[in-house]
Amino acid sequence: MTDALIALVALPLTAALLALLLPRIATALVIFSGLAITASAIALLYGVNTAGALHYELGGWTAGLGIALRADGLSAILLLMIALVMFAASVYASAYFGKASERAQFWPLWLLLWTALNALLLSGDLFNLYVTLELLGLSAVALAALSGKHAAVQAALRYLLVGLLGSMLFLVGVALLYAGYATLDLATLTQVVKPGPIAWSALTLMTFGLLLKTALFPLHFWLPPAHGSAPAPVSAVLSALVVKAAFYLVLRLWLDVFADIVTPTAANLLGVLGAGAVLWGSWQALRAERLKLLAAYSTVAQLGYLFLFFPLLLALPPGPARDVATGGLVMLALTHGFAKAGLFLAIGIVQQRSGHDNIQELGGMVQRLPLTTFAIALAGVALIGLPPSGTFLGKWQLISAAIATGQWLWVAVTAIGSLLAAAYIFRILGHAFGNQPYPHQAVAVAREEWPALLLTLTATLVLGLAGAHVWTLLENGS
Amino acid sequence: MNSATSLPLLVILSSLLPGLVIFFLPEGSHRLRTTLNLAGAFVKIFLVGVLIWGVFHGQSYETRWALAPGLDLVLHADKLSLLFVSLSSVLWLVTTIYAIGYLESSPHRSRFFGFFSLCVSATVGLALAGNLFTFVIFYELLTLATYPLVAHRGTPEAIRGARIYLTYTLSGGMLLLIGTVWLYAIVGQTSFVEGGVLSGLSSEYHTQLILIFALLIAGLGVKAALVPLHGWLPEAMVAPAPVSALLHAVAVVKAGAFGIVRVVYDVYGVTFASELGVLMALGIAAGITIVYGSVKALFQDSLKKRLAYSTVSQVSYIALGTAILGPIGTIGGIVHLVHQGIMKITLFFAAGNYAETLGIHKVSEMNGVGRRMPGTTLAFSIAALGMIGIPPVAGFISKWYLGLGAVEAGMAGWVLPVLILSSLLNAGYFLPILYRAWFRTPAAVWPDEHIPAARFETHGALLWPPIITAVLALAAGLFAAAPYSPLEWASLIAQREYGL
Amino acid sequence: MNATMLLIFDALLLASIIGLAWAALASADARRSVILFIAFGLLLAVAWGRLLAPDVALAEAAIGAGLTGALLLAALQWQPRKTADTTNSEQPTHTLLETGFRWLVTLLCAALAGMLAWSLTQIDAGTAKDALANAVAANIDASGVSNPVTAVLLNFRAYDTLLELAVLLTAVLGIFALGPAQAGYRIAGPVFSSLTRWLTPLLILTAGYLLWVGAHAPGGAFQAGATLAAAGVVLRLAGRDQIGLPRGNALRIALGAGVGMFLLVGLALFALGRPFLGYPPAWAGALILLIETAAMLAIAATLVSAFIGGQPTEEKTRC
Amino acid sequence: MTDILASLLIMAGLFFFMAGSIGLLRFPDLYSRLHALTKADNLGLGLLIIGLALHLRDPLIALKLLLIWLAVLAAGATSAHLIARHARRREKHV
Amino acid sequence: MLTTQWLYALSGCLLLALGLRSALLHPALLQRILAINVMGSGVFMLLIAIAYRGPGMPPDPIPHALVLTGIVVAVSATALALALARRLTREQPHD
Repeated sequence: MTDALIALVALPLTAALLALLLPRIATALVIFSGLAITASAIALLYGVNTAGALHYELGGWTAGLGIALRADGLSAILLLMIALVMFAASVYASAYFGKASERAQFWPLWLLLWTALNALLLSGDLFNLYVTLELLGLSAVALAALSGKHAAVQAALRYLLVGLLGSMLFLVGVALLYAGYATLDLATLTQVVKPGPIAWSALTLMTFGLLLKTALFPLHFWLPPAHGSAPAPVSAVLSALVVKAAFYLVLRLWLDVFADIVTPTAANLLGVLGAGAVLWGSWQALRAERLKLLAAYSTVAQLGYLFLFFPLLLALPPGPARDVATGGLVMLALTHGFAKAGLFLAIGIVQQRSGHDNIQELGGMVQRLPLTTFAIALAGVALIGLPPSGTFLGKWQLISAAIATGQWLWVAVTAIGSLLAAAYIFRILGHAFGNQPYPHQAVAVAREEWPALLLTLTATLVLGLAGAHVWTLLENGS
Repeated sequence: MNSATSLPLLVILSSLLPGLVIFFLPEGSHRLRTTLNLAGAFVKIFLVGVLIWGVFHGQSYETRWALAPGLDLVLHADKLSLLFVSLSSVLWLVTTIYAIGYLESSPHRSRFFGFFSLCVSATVGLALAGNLFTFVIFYELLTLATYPLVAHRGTPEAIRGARIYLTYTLSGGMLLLIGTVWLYAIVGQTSFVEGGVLSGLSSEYHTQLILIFALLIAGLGVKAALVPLHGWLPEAMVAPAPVSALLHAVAVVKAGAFGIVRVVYDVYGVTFASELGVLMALGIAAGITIVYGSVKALFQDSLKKRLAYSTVSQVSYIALGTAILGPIGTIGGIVHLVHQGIMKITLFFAAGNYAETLGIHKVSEMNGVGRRMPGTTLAFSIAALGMIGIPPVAGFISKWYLGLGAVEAGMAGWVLPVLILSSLLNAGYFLPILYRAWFRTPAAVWPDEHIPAARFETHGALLWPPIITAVLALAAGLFAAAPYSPLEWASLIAQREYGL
Repeated sequence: MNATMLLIFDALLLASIIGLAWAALASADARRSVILFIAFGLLLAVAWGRLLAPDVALAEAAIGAGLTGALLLAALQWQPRKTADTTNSEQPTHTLLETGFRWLVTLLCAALAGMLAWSLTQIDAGTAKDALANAVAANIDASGVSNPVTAVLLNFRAYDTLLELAVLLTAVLGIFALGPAQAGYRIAGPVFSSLTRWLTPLLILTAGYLLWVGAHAPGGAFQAGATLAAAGVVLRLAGRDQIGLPRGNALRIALGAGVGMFLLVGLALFALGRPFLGYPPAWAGALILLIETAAMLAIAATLVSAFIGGQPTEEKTRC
Repeated sequence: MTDILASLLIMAGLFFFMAGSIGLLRFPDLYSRLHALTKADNLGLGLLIIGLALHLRDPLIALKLLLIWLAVLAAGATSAHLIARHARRREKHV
Repeated sequence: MLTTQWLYALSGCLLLALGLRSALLHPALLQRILAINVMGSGVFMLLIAIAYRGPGMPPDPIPHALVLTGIVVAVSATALALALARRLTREQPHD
């Protein structure tokens, strides 16, 4: 079982090297390694589900002296999502990048990004997390700048500086913790960490750094340009996975490592920021001129929902009630991952077919690009949180927990946010349903359309109807 | 998976699967699409028949599927759901035939019929929902499935109408969702049970329960077009006639009304609800809506708009019935669920025929149309008379039971005036139409005649549906006492509700 | 040298370090900032030496000050000496809002420093501090090297180093994706050329020495790689475009060598039933040297490529 | 005995450094500054290194130190030359 | 903690704050990049001060290893940042 832990890091990294050395067969390489990685992710999930949380001590050195890889239900589920989304996006990218030279540059960086995501989710060591964060940041930036357009490079540079700032703050926290507790191993730290200035300042700094990276309002300023100007498959994984990785770390720190340190007040602060993200992000998405910007702002908003959970989880006593709510949180994260990735891929198709992504000029899209429009609509269903999407179940738990703990403000925010989401999604569909003649050549390649469609279907149907498994997995894997 | 657990699901799939297939059919394959549609419709009717027979013989059907801890998707066949299911599946068949004729040679039919089937599947699911959670799911799905139908023509007005429709229904859905979650937070997962499940709760919850009731009714009231939440309904008239027919008679409006019935009878329990004092509020809202709708209808020259406002008023009879404590009022409300459906769909079919055959959209253009289109006009007249409440058409039965129930419940003081006033108003806006249609001399040339009178006054596929439904409306009135008649089912339901 | 003198030395050193940092960041003139920053890096190296961290001191001097400096100086070519917004930002012509914002940020930073200082006071000189250091000391014999830092870098926390090499690779691939290398420099005059003629071999020699010595004394792959890169930088400055940096496939192999060797060893051991990256003690020394050699090449290739700012073109370029 | 000598040498070296730095700050034009800097520093470094070598009494280290001195000499000389030439060129152009 | 550790740790914090301030406020790109490097140096100084155990005592090697890694990561990031910045100016020369 623990072999899967190694495979999830070693496979993409090896593939990256091979793709670098053998650009000619890189595409095939990516597809095969993608399958292998997905298989290992499934194996890991299976292992975690049957045997509970897994860990692997690298080099055979006990965690602390050495570095340990760890996986529990949460990380295993997210790893599977990463594998599926990355794989779908890879298939899409193989058609998206027409020139061989483009692909030769793209694939190695792409696989390095994949490595970084997996490594981050698996890492059980504070400093190692810092390294994975940097690997993630740099590969993401390099990919975001790939188009070489002025706007893209500018956005990527800002993205890079913000990311570096974030990881620096994270690193200070790591240093503090090492100074205070002489360990970098998360599991050990969880045992020994005590309330006090060290823990508080460390948590503050790390959280702040991670919030920068996960673009929580009002630290989101860098996200829309970066996600809006990157190549479609890159935007997809940036929005669906990369910001989630940072969020995952916040979750880990707050709910596991620093569980005894965090206070409801602090959680409420996160909740307020989340609320701001939901409202501001949705509003900006509603006012966006271009599809990609709309999608990017909707990412800002959707991340806000995830942070609304913090005050709720802190208010619930540890136990079944909190676990159910946590499941809702994970469900939201998963659905958004799949839906947003699919949405960006679909937008990429629209952009390539019609040469623009101006929402005003989408008339007749539904006739000429029916599958793509359908994918966008499905993604929309998931983003709004309508049944049968997984988001619906997630939001249900969100509202339910808010009512149970009497925090009505979050109910209102969720309601308004969802309605705004409906507004910006159906703004697209309204134009798409218009019967103006669609002026552009509209043949879409199956290799492009199906990934988007399958991703959005996963978000709307699979996660919605098979959602119960997420909760059981989280329970068995803890 | 045996029939007891699979049948409700199959009833939904019988329209869902054809719908999904139809999406991927090329525009040209007209015959295959039609076959699929009709096959689905007939299979559904057959399955529903089996269900009715089974439930009548005490067999219980339930499909249960856990979506999340404490949240089960439950499809359950009880008497009330069967009443609504049979109504919608029969009317779906008729409407499908009608739509096939109506949309002949118009673009994007695959898309249309695909969403059409999804819409009916959602309605059926809503009817079979075994708990509020499931109900909410299908309630929202219904919204999603109808949006493309309303926006179907793609004209700016259509898009605008669809947007307004969506704004109303999604906001309503959100209220319904919050109310439901709140309820679950208090009592946990509860299925629909005759007589309700809340009466056991201690009194400290009562204020909360009243608020929740308000949320639920507000959410349902949007679709049920309770004043002042009715604004979307006239706007949604931009949809093609079969859609309007379906929206008004079976799907959307009826879903809201059905939901109100469910909440009052199977969640709160009518007795407990009246103890909470929420019934009275509901009744007054219904009364206002009845009168308001009729008055507005009086001043509409556009035929479809007039019918729309008449729907606003007529559907609230159902809400009114639920607001009346006592079996007879209950029967009146529930039976109207069916009667209004049959009669209203007839009216819309007829209106569609006028528009499609002669290009008549306004009441003022209907002079003498009865001679040009006798069959259609006859159907229209029967339904209209029924709406007014003239025996022996179905509408009379509803109003009679409502009135009787009001007297029995001692609410005669304000219910009877409402009933009488609205019946007068119904007469006020229907009789002039009948008069024009039959007795005025026709205009020299129809506004836009593009189906010449051949063997029939219009296409068979357009002519027969209204006639069939008109006959049904008559039959429901004439044979009200027969077994399996809507009235019989309604009284069975009422007996269970009041534990008689 | 008694304690007070040391204290004075520390105070002076730190004062100048902070002063240099301040000056470098306060200045609006890019060239000035860069030069001050390089000086800052060199003093840092002294500080690391003072704190008995010779490995870090070497790395700082070679990479932190040396190559970063070279990169920054190269950047000055296209950096405007004074950007327009810089000049007016120096004058106190801020709107009230801007001034307020500047003060807010300043206060926050001060608060940050204060918070850190406060938490540092809470660090009790318990024995727990040395737990890991002792663990390293206890296992050093099994690590295959006697220099504890190398042991940590390439054995106990080898995984970090693997990913770190991946970071380097990512950076250089990202740079390559941005376009071809800059044009080279003018061929240097006789004096400089003669310097390079014997400095380059010396640097290469030093690199080899650092690599070898790393096992038991300060030094190792990174310092060595940086020194090797320095040779490339010198040649580049001397106008030689063929700076010993391979082209095409060979370059790609060189860039990937570090990660590749690491993976190769790690996976081979894994296949042989040992833990991933778990060297058998008997072989540890040799394997580490193997990995370090590959890493050195990769680092040198990466840093030189970064310095010339892109994928070297096949044909010679002149400006 | 040697220690005293060593410290004296080191002191002297530091003095030259000081002088060089002062020259760098006080002298009017680039050439004289270069002059002061290179001369003083090379000499100062030399003295410093001899002092250290005496102090440590280890031939191997002494050798390394010598090597360092030579490298610095060469580098210093070359850079001074390059700077001076650059300045000359600029003057010509002006 | 020893006085020396104190001195250096505090200076580390100071450098961090300095760097952070300029990273947020400095208008010029190059200086912002420098500022982030200064921040890094501040953290490194903190780590190495933590590792210090007084004269003659062997310091804790782990922070040293971390800082080595950190330095390399920093130079990679700086190189990428400079390359991006160069691309920008190449696209759109300042004037």
